[in-house]
This record gives sequence, C-alpha cells and structure tokens, in this order.
Amino acid sequence: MSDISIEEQTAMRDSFARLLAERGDETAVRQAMVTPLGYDPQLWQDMAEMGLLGLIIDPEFGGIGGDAVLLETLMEVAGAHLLCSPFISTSVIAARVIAACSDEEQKAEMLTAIGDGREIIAIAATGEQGAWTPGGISVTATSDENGCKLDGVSSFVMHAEGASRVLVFANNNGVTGAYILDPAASGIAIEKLKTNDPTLRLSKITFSNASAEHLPGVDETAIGTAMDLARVALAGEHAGGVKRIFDITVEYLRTRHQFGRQIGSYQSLKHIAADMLIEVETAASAAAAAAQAIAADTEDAQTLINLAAFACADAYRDVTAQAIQLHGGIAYTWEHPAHLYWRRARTGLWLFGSSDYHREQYLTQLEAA
Amino acid sequence: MSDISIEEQTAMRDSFARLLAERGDETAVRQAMVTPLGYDPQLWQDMAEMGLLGLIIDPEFGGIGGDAVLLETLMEVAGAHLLCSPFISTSVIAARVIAACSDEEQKAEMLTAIGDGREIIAIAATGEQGAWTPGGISVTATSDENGCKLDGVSSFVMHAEGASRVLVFANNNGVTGAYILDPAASGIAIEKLKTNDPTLRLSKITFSNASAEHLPGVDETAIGTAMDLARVALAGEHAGGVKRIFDITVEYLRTRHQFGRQIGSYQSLKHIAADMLIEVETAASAAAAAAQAIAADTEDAQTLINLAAFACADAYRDVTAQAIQLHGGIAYTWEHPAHLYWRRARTGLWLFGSSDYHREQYLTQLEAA
Amino acid sequence: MATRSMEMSDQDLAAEVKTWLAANWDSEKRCERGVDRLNIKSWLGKLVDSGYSVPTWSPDWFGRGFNSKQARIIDNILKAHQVPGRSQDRYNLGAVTVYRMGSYALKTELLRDMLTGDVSCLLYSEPNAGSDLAGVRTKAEWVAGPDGGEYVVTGQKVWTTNAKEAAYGMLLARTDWDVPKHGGISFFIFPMKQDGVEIRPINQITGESEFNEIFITEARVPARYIVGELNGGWKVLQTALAYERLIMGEGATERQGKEKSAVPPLVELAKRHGKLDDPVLRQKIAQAVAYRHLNALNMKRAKQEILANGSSSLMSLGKLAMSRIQHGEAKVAGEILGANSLLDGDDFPDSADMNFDSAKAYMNSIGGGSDQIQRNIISERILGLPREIEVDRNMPFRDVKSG
Amino acid sequence: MATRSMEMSDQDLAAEVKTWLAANWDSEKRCERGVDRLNIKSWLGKLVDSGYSVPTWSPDWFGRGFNSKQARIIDNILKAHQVPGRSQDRYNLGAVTVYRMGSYALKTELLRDMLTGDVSCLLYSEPNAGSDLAGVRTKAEWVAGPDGGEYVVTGQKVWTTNAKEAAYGMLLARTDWDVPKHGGISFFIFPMKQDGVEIRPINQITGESEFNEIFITEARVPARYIVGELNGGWKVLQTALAYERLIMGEGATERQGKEKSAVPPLVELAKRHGKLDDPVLRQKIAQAVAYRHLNALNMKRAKQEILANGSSSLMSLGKLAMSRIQHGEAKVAGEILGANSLLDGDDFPDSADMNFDSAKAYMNSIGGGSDQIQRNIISERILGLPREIEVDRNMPFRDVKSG
Repeated sequence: MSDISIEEQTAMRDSFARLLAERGDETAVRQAMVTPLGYDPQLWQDMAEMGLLGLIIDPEFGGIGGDAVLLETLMEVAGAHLLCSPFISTSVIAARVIAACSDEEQKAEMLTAIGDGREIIAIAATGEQGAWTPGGISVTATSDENGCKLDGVSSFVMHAEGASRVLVFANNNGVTGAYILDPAASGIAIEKLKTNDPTLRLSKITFSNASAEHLPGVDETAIGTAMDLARVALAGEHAGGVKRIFDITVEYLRTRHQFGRQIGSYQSLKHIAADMLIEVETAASAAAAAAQAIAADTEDAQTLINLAAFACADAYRDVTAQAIQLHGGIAYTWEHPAHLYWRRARTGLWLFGSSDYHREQYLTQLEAA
Repeated sequence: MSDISIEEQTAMRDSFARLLAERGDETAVRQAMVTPLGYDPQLWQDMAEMGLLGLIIDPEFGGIGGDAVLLETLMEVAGAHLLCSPFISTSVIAARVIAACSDEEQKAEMLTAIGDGREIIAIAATGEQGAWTPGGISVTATSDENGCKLDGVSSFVMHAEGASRVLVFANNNGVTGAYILDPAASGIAIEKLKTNDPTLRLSKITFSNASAEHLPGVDETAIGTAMDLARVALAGEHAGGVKRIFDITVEYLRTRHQFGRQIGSYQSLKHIAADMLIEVETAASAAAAAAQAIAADTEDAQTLINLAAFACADAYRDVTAQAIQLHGGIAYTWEHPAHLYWRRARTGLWLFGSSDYHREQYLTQLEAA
Repeated sequence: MATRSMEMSDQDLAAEVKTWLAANWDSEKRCERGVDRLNIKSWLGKLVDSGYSVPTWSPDWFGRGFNSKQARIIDNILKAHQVPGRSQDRYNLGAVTVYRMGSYALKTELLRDMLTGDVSCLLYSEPNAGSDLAGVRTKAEWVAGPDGGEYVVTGQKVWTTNAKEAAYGMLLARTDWDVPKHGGISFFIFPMKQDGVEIRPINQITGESEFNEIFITEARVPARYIVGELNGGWKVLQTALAYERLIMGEGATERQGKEKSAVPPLVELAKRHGKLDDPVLRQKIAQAVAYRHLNALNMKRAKQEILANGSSSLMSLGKLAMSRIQHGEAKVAGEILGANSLLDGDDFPDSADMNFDSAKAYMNSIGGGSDQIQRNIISERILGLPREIEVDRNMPFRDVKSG
Repeated sequence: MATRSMEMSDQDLAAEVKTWLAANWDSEKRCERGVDRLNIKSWLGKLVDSGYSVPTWSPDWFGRGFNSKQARIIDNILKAHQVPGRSQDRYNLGAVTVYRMGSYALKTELLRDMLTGDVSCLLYSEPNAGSDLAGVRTKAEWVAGPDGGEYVVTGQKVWTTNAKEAAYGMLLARTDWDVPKHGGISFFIFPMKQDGVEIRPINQITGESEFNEIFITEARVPARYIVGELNGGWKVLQTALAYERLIMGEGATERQGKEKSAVPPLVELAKRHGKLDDPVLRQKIAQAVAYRHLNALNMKRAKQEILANGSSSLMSLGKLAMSRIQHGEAKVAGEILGANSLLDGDDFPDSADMNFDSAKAYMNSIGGGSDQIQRNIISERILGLPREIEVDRNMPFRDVKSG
C-alpha cells in the first residue's frame, strides 16, 4: 500500500484532470493523433513536471511511489480524455520492469530519467501473434563476453515513435529476460504499422544481431508483474473512457429532440442507457478491485486482474458501440468524438491479451481457488 | 416430392387444426400430460382416422405418402397446440426406418399397423450421453441361428409408455442396425425418467440378452435419414409453437393495461416484440426450407437440416423466455400456458442433438460447400 | 431500562448486551434461561422489553435510540447466540410501518403485539395492479360505528407471502374513486383472521407455492387502523417500499459477501459432469461466474459509498444485474448438463436444480418490479432522463382503463 | 411505337426487344450501334424513346404500359447486354416521383431530362430532423413573379449522396410554420446547380465521404416545381419513401440470392488465418453465418409471398435483421483476426476490411431509419401495437421543441 494520503491522491487526480481539460481536450487529441509522434511532447513534459511520469517509481529515484490504486485512478482520468501518450509503455511497463533490475546504477539512472520525462521507452513484448504471454515472445537473446545480441521479430511494439530506448522481452537459452537498446542502433529495423485507432502507435521491429543491454534480475515473474500492472492501468483507462462516452451519450439523450421530445424520453433508449450504466459501473468496480488487490497483495489478485482485463475491455466495447447507435447519424461523422472512444475501446480488446484469453485465465484461477 | 395437391395439403392442415382445437386444446393437454401414458389415446385414434399416422407412409401400405413439406406443415399445427403424442416416435422415426426394411412382409405388416394406429413404437436411439449420433449408441446386438439378442443401455427413450414395440438402434459387430422387440419381452427393463417437461415421456431401457427381431436393410444411412426427418418434424413443431406463444404474448400486450395504457404501448415492450417476431418468422423459414430441401433432395439439404435444428430450437427457447417476462407475474403461475411452451422449447434444445452440435455440423457442411 | 446515551462506547454497549444475554438467554438450549423449551411469544416479549429487538427506535416505543452502527453491534451479538427476534427495526416491515407512520393510538394498540408474534403480510399487488400499484381496485367503503366506524373491504390481492401465518395485512385499498389514482388510496393494517378473507396458494412454475391469492369479500377493518391520512395511502406506501428496498439491498450486499472464496457452483457442476475441459463451455462458465463476481464488486462498492455518503446509486443496479446473472447461470448450467437437462426430480438433482433455477430466475426479473420497471427507475432516478408519459395520472380513477 | 398490349406473349416481347437491341446496340463495343464510343446522353434518349427504359409507365410518358413480369423480361435482356439506362421505372427515384405525383406541366418540363441524364438527389434529412423527418426547418418562402412565382429556400440538409452530380434535389421544405408539423411541408424538385447551394462532403467514420451536407442560402426554386399540393409534401414524401423501401427491398432479395452456394467469407477468413479449428470460434462463425443464411431464407419467403399476395410483412424485418448480421459478422471477423484487428491499411487487408465493416455496419443500423425506428414500424404496422405518443403532432410547428 502506498503511504500517500487520500487527500494527496485526490489532489493529484484533480490536477491531472485540470491539465488534460486544458491541454489534452478533444481538439488537442485530434492534433496529436495526426502527428508522426502520436502524442504532444509539451503535454508529456507537463506530466513530468506534475510528477506523473514517476508515479509508480520509488521516491528513492525521484518518483512518487504511488501504488496500483493511485495508478488506476489516474488512468481513469487519462481514459476519459483519450490521452495519447507513451505513459503505459514508459511509466508503467518500463518503470516496473526496471525497478526489478538488480544493477542499482542502471536502475537509478533509468528510473530517474523516466520520471524526468527524458526517456520514452518503447515496449517490444510480443511476437506477431500478439499474445503478450511468455510463449508469445519471438526474440532471441544470445550473450557472450562482448555483451548481448538480439535476433528475431517483435510486433505490436508500442510507441517506438520518438522512443529513446526500446525495452525488449527476449528468450536467452530458454530463460525470459529484459533487454534494452537504442532504437537507432545497428541491427534494428523499425517498421511502422498502420493502426485502426489513430491514437495508437504500433511498430514491428526486426532485430538482426543487434547489441542490447541486459537488465539483470528481471525474470519472467517480474515481467509478468509489470504486464499485469499495465493490464490494470489499461482497465483503469477503459473505466474512465467508458464513463466519459456514457456521460456524453446521456447528455445527448437529454438535449437532442425528435418528434418534439427529448430522445431520452423514449423508453427503448432509456432502457439501453440503464443497461449501459451497469457496464460503466462494473468497469469502474472491476478496475478498482484489481488495483486494490495488487496494492494489498491479496490472494485473489491474479483472478481480479484477469477479471478486470476482460470485463473492462468488453464493457468499453459494448458501451461505445451503443453510444454510436444512440447518437445516430452525427456519430457516423469523423468529427464527432464517439468513434474515437469506440476505436480506443476496440484497441483495448487486444492489447495485452484478448478478452477470451483473460476469461480462460480467470476460470483457471477460480478452479484453483 | 409428394403428388398430393396443395389444396389437399391445406385441407389436411385445416382439419388437423380443427381436430386439435376441439380435442387437443390446453385443457386436454393438461389432462393428458398428467396421465401415466402422457397422451390421449382417443385423440391418437382420431389422428389415425384422419390418416395422419400414415402421413409419410407409402400409399401401398395404406399411408398418405406425404413428403417432408407436408409433415413440417402439420407439425407446425401440432406445435401450436402442444400436442402430446408418440407421433414423432411412431409415425416419423419408426415409419421411416421401417420403410427402409428389405423384408417386405415385415414392412407391410408394421407400416399398416402404424397407419391404423394399432402400433405405438418407442424409440431407443441413444445411450446415456443423449447424443443421438451413431457414436452415441450403446446397445449391442449379437446374432446367431436363434435370432438376435440385445445388451446394453438406451436412455432418453421416447414414449415407452403404452408402446406396443420398441425400435432399438444397436451395433452388431461394428455395424449399426435397427431391431424391434416387445417392451414386455424378457431381458428388457424399463425405468421411467422424470422429466422437466410434463408433456414429455422418457425412459431408460436396460437390455440383458433380450430377444429382438432384426430389420434387414436398415443401415446407418437409413437411420440417419429417419433421424433427420425427425429433426425437421421437431423444427416444424418449434416453428408452430413459437408462433403460437408469440401470438398469445402480443395479444396480452394489446389487452393488458397498466398505468391506464395498453402495456403494448410501451416502447421497450414493443421493441422486444419486434425482435421476437424476427425469431418467429425465422423459425418458420428455416423449418420450411429444410423440409423443402429434403422433399426436393437438394444438395444443401443436410446444411439446411442442421440449420433448422438449432435455429428453430434457439428461437423457441428465446421467444418463450421473453414471453414469460412480458406476461409478468401471471406467467409465473402453473395455470398459465406460457411455461408449457417454455418447457417444450427447453425440451427441443436437446432432443436429437444440441444446438451447439448442430451449429458445428452446419459449419462442417459449409466448409465442404 | 438501561442507558440510552448515543455517547455510550461500543465496548460498554457490547458488555451490556452480553451481560443481559447471559442473564436471560440459554445459548445451549436456545431458549429463555430457566425454561426447557423456547416459548417464542414469551421470549419475544422479554427481548422487546429489553430494547434490543428494535434498538434504533425511540425508548417510548420499545427502542433505545441507538444509531445504526450500535444496532449492528447488538445484532451481531444476538446473531452469534442465535437469538430469535433481533433487528425487528430492520426486518419487521409491518411493525416498522406502524412505528414510522402510524398514529399514537395505533402504535399503542398494535405495536407490541406486532413485535411479539403478530406477523404481517403485504396486500399491495392485484391481478390488474402489478407494475402499476396505484391501479388498485380493491375497495374500502366506510360505514358508521363506534370509534370512527369501520371500512368494508372487497377485492382481490395476489403475490402475498406468509398470508396464512399473518395476523395483519398491510392493505392498499381504494377509498375514493373520483380523484386521480394516486389520490384515492388508503393504507390499512387489515386483520387477516376474519370471515371474508380467503387464502388460496398460487401454484408457481417452479413447483413451489410460496405466494397466495387473497380473496376479500366484505371483510372489516376499523377506521382507526388507517396508517397516515385517509386517501394518503400512496405516500405511506412509498415510505414502506423504500424500507423494503433498503432491507433487500442490505440483504443483497450481505449475501454477496459470502460467496467469494469458494469454487463457483458452475465450476463444480462442470467438474462433476466432466465438462470442464470443453473450451466452448469454459468461456460461457467464466462469463457467467464473472457476472456474479462483478455484481458482488459493485455491491461492495455500493456498501462503501453508503458508509461514506449514506447512499449509493449503485444499489439500484443490483436487482437488474441479478436477472442477467440468474438467467445466465441457469442457461450455462443447462449447457453443462446437456441432454440431462431434460430430466428432473430426485434422481437427477443437478438437473432438478438447474430446471428450478431456470424458472426461479423469473422471480427476480419479474417480481418486485420487473426488469423493465427497474430500467425505468435507473434511467429516470439515476440518469435523470424524462419520466414515462402517464396518461392516467390526472384522470378520475373511475375512467382509467384497466385489464 | 410498338405494341402496348398486355396480352403480348412473353416470347413475342423478348423477340421484339432483342430485335430492337440488335438494331440499336453494339454489344461488343458497348455503345450505340454505328458509333465508336458511348455517348450516354444520346443513348439514354434512344432507349427512353424505345419505351424499354420505363416499360411499366404509360405510353404517354415514355413507357409501354407493361406489367412488372414483362418489365422483368425486358430488364433481363438489357442486363445481359450490359445496356445502361434500364429499369428507370424502378431505380430512378426522382423521375418516379415526378411521374407518379408531378403535375402534367412538371412532367412535360422535366421528365425526359430526368430520364436522360439529369440525376437527382434526396434533400430530406436535416441535422435536427433525422428520425423525425417531419421536423424539417429548411424554409421556403414564396415571392411573386411570372409563372406562379418562386420560392426562396434557406436551410441545411445532410446525408445526401450524389449531391455533386445531381441536377435536382428532391427537397422537403417548410412552407407554413403555423400549422402542425406534418401540414406545413412542401415537396420541391429543387435545381442544384445554382448559387446559394454549397455542398460539403461529410467525413465518415469509415474513412469514406459518400454523403454530403448541403447548405442552402436564399436559393431559388420555381413554384411550379412543387410536387403534389402546396403544404402537401408529407404525403408526397410517404409515397416516395414507399418506393424507396420497395426498391431497397427488391435489391436485398436479389443480392441475397447470390450468396448461397459459395463458402461464406467468415469461413474463408478463418481458414486464411488458421483459426478454423478453434472450437470457440467455430460456434461463433457458424452462428454469424447462420444469421445471414436465415435472413436470406426469410427474404426468399418474402419474395414468394409477394409473388402470391403482392406484399409480405417479412420484407420489413430484413433491414433490422441485417443490423445484427453486419455488426455480428464484423465482430466475429475481429475475433478471428485477434491482435491483428489493431492493424489497418493496405498491408493488412483483412484487418482493414474488418475495421471498415465494423464501422460501415452503422450505415444499416442508423441510416434510413435506425434499428429503433424499424422496431417501432414492425411493432406498430405488423403487430398492430399502439403508436408512440407524439406530443408535437397537433401543435403549431413554431412551438415544437427542437435541438
């Protein structure tokens, strides 16, 4: 559990929300999403100044030392605003992986740089199957006296654009580990992938005898923990996003008139809205419960992580799909925000494992209970 | 294709409907379903007199010579009235299996008796898995100079009550065949099974060295054809049942008032009714298409049989479930007919293969197309 | 009577209750200390007089003026000792209604009996007034007599539990037919044990008969047994329903709490029937279990919100969510059982349970405000969307269409 | 002009058309016989004069008075020879509207041009009049002038296809603001090629821009271009919409017919991505394919009913059913593609198709009367349930709330 007071946490949440309202509104998102980088470097710097980039980094390395609960809360804010940023890559996955590194010097240098906003770290975590499981890794590491070399392909690499380093999960003689290298290094070929969600930046990286630095002490468990934290961050983002698009939709139901009545007075639309509310609240409960379980390290943490992963993603998918339907024609236009949430939701269905995968894992956990 | 004229077919349908309206209404169903027999022998005799029991039997043996289309049409009438009878057992499965028998004397005698209403034939088609596939048979036949003996268990036996004979599918040295015996024969133990649908009679039969007559010429294909015809008959029953419970429900929406309005004026109920109508019409189309394909022996007949099997069963299940919900409390009472349709629909989900099984078969057919 | 103080410490309170219990309740024999067999009426009297049965009520009326946290302390101790008659300020709906809304005279006359064994039942719903409770057509006509006279009641009520046991029915009846529907209803504490009250069990599709129809033919109820104002019954009902929802809600959050750690029943069922390896079923089982789990998480959050703010809009979602859960679980159970779903009865207990649950699920999705009514409530009260148009709201009830 | 006779035999008709075609159409060069390159205007003129372009219309107006079966014979021959300009009596909505409801003068002035290249577009929907077409706020104000004067039109229309190509727009505009909404609308054949008409493409979530917004600022339309009565536009619209539905329905049943024998695209997709062995996906694929198959069976039955009785209520179900089909297929395609669903563009054509289809499915579920409107129509017109309460039906349009 974090020792940051509730008041401080609330204050952080509020100032993050203010920041995004000012500098990360829909217009800003639309501007950022069409840049090659895919995010607003100035906003990234603002987040650094608020300490957000070191949110889960230990105070020893200049971070805030927040726990999963605080992370989830702030991700709800990010999700509500469709924040485009390498936050999950850099400040969640990389920060958590590096925190497990046993080379204290390496760790201190990199964590401090992450918190300062000096590092953007791309995450090469899975092969072309997009499985985000240890079995899905298809990069091989070999090491000799001259250091480590990477070979193979990693796809669905998040935020290679603008990244100062790439964090790669690779197998070295059957042992999964973490490696880090410069994206401009020789032996690394980055191919940008066109995505359906314009706020998402993905690449495919081919490694051919590329020199990389090994992060000692980072084993499969540490990587799994980092990815699970990322799943909860994503669940929080979903919970925040689904709430916002729902609020936008209910507001539309209140203000749009057809046949001389608010369309929200039509029972079929009211009933759809009621069903949507269950999904919205469920996403919030699931994401929060998973975060609390991680923070308190309870026995059912893994169960709740898997539950949140599919429940939040599915809720986001279903609610955004209905949001477009309830808006009617206006949401069929690119200019309306509904499809941005809808695309983000559809992204969330696959990142870090599909809903079917997480449902299967959830059941496996329950069998063992 | 049958050479019975459209006019004759319509006349048969109408007189069957009249018969059931007079002698097979809800009160009659409720009376019959609590008798040990589970059907009204007088009504069965009336059906015999109308020629219905020989519906698909060749005129040569005193039948009408109707095809699958006529059968499906009449089963819609039966379904609408929740007819309790051994019709599918006796006049569809047994009649079709026996028609494939190569012993003309045996065939003539049995088919004539079926058409006359003198035979009620129970069908022992599957083992305790309730799979209704050749692989699901768990009765073994052995034959020597003294005739055939049956051993093993058959469950979900339809209408053993009151049956004059039992038709058994059994494996003889790896060859599936059909056998017939007297339910009172030695070596046969019939255990009644309690069912959820009070209009359904099922038993488990244990055979221990029971003497049976073999039906020569009836192979796995002939049995499969008979079971497929039964599936289409059942699909027709579903199509008729789902239409009737839907009509009952819409009528209730029109006449029931709450808050000073017909409840059918509430948009959410109207919309549920609209969605139900799609299911109702779809069931009718699917059952009819399968029947037409069998009658015309088209290439896609097997595809359409599997499609009708799951589409009609699922439609019946979903519409009856909504019918109870739309009626509210009144349909929670035993006296209201809604639950009788609901139970019948739930029976249909499993008889002759589950919806998931038929979906799987359907896809297999399509792959081969 | 003992201390009333709100400032009493929790420890002192617990000690006080335990001392009293030790003196009055034999935990081993589960009866009043000093006797051999529980005489429930006598025991309830004792408990009511102690103030522990309705601890949040005023000391003028069998209570102690405790707050709800203190009441919970008392309740937990009584529960641990399996003491009957506890928490009647939460669960005895008839008594709560009389206490909250009855006149001084009515409380004096009825309250103690209602706390010491005079069970009450609900006489709200009618065949033509299901979702629309304000559409009641049971009529109550005044006739002169001593003590304010009495009302002669004729009509039909449905969906009543405990009707046979009940001494009183909380009756909604129409006392004025010439005003709009909400304005002509009165709320009576109606004596059940009299001629003119016929109770017939309802045969339900589950095979149970927990509910009854009540045929009332010129039965009598004293005018002084009206709760609230004459023709003010709708308001009384709203308060009574609010209590009912609160109790059901609390029950729901409490029941939820228990189910967490065990292996879910659907998983056990699949294991028992050798279906836990079926990948198609696994997805369906996981989703069905998840819905219940997620609802439990929502209810847990609701409880936290109630503790923090005194209320939670999440509470209203639970009943609707439960319909999806119950119907869904029964459906998946059916798919696990396969053709065995056709069977029933003692020889096939898993099938019997599944079939029962499939029917029983309608109890939640229809009873106590159908799913459709719940969606109205959620969209109107929580989301603030416009109310359904009520065509009969302002017309004299006589002219309202019914059927 | 040739025989008009309804009694003409099908063989004679076919022979006549083929003879005419042989004389006038060069099937190899796909243009008018005797020239090297198709001049569409000239060809359309020739076809229209032959009567084969609108064979069911009256001989007074470019037709031959044939019945629909005969028209189908002509159409099939022209289709086989890839002749442009056929079946305009079914597909040229602007011309059909003028022919069916326009005045003699209007037909004389416009009809031939509309059949020989003057395309028309629909100007019905507005930002505030989507489901509620009678809520149009585009205003048309009369000014005096020769030939009955003209109307000055100002307003905004949306969801118009072919706006850039169109010579005319079928315009719904308000000509009286002081009567209830349905009574103050007129239907104009509105000239598109004029100042005051600005066309802006709409960027759609599919990435396409097939629709436009039309900003009309003091544009002009002659008073004689009103179809039907002044303020009688609602009735004209209903007839026009009925034709549109009929055409869409026919299109639907025709398109359905083709897809039967081939392996369904979802099966091919799963095969391509090595997922056809996944039992969970197999169930979902089978169900998605089945929904389309079942709808085709419904539409086939509809067609049989139409042939037998002239109409079929099944027809109205197709559009609603199509929403479930299209959204469902796209969803299953996404599950087949897995994480590749994240990708898009030419490098990932299966993903691009799936993502496009996911967005495009809203075209059916929202456009042309949303699913919700379809359910109203089905429940009211087919099932005979009561109409939605229309609060604005009888109030002067000025007072109607909008937004």
